[in-house]
Amino acid sequence: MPSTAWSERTLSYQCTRRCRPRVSRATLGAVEGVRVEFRDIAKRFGRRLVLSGVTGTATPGKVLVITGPNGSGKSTLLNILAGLVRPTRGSVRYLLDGQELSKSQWFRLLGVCAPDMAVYEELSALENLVFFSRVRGLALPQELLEHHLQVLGLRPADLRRPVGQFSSGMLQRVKLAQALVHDPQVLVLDEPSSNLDSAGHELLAQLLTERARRCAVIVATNDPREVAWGDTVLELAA
Amino acid sequence: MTLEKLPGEIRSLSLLRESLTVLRKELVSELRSRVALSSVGLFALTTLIAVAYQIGPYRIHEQDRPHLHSALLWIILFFAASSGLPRVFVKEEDAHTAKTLRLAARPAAVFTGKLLFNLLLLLGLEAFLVPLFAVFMGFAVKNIGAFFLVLAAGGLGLAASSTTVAAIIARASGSSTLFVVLAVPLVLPMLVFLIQGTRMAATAADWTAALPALRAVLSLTGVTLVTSAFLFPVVWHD
Amino acid sequence: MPAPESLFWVAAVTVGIWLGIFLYCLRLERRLRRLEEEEGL
Amino acid sequence: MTRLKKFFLAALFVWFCLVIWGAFFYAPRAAGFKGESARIVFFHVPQAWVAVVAFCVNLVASIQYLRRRDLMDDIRAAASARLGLLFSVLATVSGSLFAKVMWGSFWNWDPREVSIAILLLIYAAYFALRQAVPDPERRGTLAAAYAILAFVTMPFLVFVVPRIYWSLHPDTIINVQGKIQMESRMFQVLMGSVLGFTGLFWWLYSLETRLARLRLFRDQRGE
Repeated sequence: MPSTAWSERTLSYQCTRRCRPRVSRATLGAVEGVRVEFRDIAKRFGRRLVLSGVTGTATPGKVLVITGPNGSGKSTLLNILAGLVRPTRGSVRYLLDGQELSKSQWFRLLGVCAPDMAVYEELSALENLVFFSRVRGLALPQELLEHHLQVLGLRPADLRRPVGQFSSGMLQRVKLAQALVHDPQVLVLDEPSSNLDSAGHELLAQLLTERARRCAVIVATNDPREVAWGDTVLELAA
Repeated sequence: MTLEKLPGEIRSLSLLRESLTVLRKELVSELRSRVALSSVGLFALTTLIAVAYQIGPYRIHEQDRPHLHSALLWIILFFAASSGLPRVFVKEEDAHTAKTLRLAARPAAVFTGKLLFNLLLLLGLEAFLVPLFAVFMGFAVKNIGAFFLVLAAGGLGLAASSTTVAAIIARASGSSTLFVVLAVPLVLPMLVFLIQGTRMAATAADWTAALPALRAVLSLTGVTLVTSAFLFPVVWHD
Repeated sequence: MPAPESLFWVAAVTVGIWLGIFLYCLRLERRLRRLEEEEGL
Repeated sequence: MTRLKKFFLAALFVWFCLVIWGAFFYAPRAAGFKGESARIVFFHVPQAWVAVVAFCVNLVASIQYLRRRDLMDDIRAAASARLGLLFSVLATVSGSLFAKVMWGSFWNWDPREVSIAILLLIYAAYFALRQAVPDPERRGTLAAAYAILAFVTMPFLVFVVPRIYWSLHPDTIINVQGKIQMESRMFQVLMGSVLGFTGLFWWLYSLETRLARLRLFRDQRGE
């Protein structure tokens, strides 16, 4: 098994898009990472009020777990925190050293893996990863991407097969690879170890503890094993 | 093999390259599944054969042919293309890959990539249909240069307006029929000028006769592209 | 002056239509006003 | 009702009766037109004018919605688009009536008719889009985006297409040289009618917006 400590020796690569401030890995590593503060979040879909009055903070090096019965709005809250959905009330602020980031900068520092997200079935695992890394503006060498996939437990033979033929467990690993490929500062995971076997879950736990030192992690789950990771737990009412 | 030894100087990828990455992905996906290609090609072929069988080269008078032929050409082109043009966004929403793409790529790169794909689809359709149309319908063109100019401008114009409309309807339900309903009124003015330009290219000896129509089509395309540049991020990121 | 009787009827019909629209909208205005007070808008 | 509103409605009613009287009796018979058909101008032109005003209000409300994401802007956009569509249909009907009298056929593909037909298609598509999106917020965004995109092509339809083609349509009042060719009394009645129609449009627009605001208020208080 290749050493999974690749994330420790972070790649020194510049964020490749003209971003204000210059968000580069070098500055990130040294200083306190990205914080996500959300206050009094509410969301209404037509008549139904799904969330109201949700407040909390995700800090680097900590794992924030969000639990709650089905339909309590866990995934909606995650979409709001990721910046994909606009809350009806309340605010979400992404702070890097006290400076608020714009949405385009924020997306580059964010890794998301959720059940309602898919990768391209007609492409192979490697092609998917190449696409998602290049479209983020990173020209990562092919060997590194293969290394990423192998770190997540995919056999070399699987790398070039179309993802459509993958089992749900392997698909989940490709989605996790896509969320981690650009070395994000904040990880938003919605039931990350769904479809994963125990080895996969172990691997995920190890990856998270290793990354959690520098990276804020938000996990929405009801799986007790995952709730155990949480430094702080946010319970959503039904 | 630990990471430090990896060469791979990380280069910054500009917007153009990200767009080309999106385009490359679209082409690879399309060439593997060939759904849009076959639906567009078959639609064009069946319509052409139905029309050519009924009207054919000899049933209409000599002087009426350019009028009728240029109108029929563009109608077949547009409606054949509209069976494939919206797929570029509808496919992403149906397969739930839109959320992953939203997080990974910049709206400008997504729009440009998809626009270029639609442009290639249209130009490919024109390359496929126009020769057949000329043979089956006995469509003689006096000025080939002007005709190709009109075809190219038409391809760009139709691609521009249909890409944005595709992005809009992809997020609405029942999107396949909705595309034609929404695209036709936007495209009609352009079709009027394209048909007029084609008629001029077919009848007039010198190519400047088609110039006014070309100018109108290109200005309409320019206006549509500029507006779409502002509107697409709003539609894409909701 | 144009022949009165022909235009007279057209004018009368037009005023009639206008009266219908006006009264319908007036009723709507009144009902809306009551609903808005109820709602405390 | 507030005193000002009562006064406005009374004034609107009297004003309209005056306009109707003026259109049929005060204004002279226009030369060069068959019989009294020219009188339709007092209704055809204001309807077209109000339609354009309504679509401009729709554009502004759509841009506001995209900037502020306030559902009231979406309501304003939908209300003005509905009225714009209504008045465009009225203008088309009165136009084709005039065409029937003057040129013998209801529809003869005059460039001005083609533009208004495309205009009707655009806003019919706008409402088809609004029906197809359940979520109110997303419906507002998509409808606003389409309205803005469609509005951009409209100057082409309304101003360029009819101008460059020879048109049966009588010269617009403020034509190329910019001087007004209309006989003064007719012009007075016409401007009165435009004013009356604009007042009517404003009243209908405010009625519909208040109604929709009430429904929105009830929805949000409902759950």
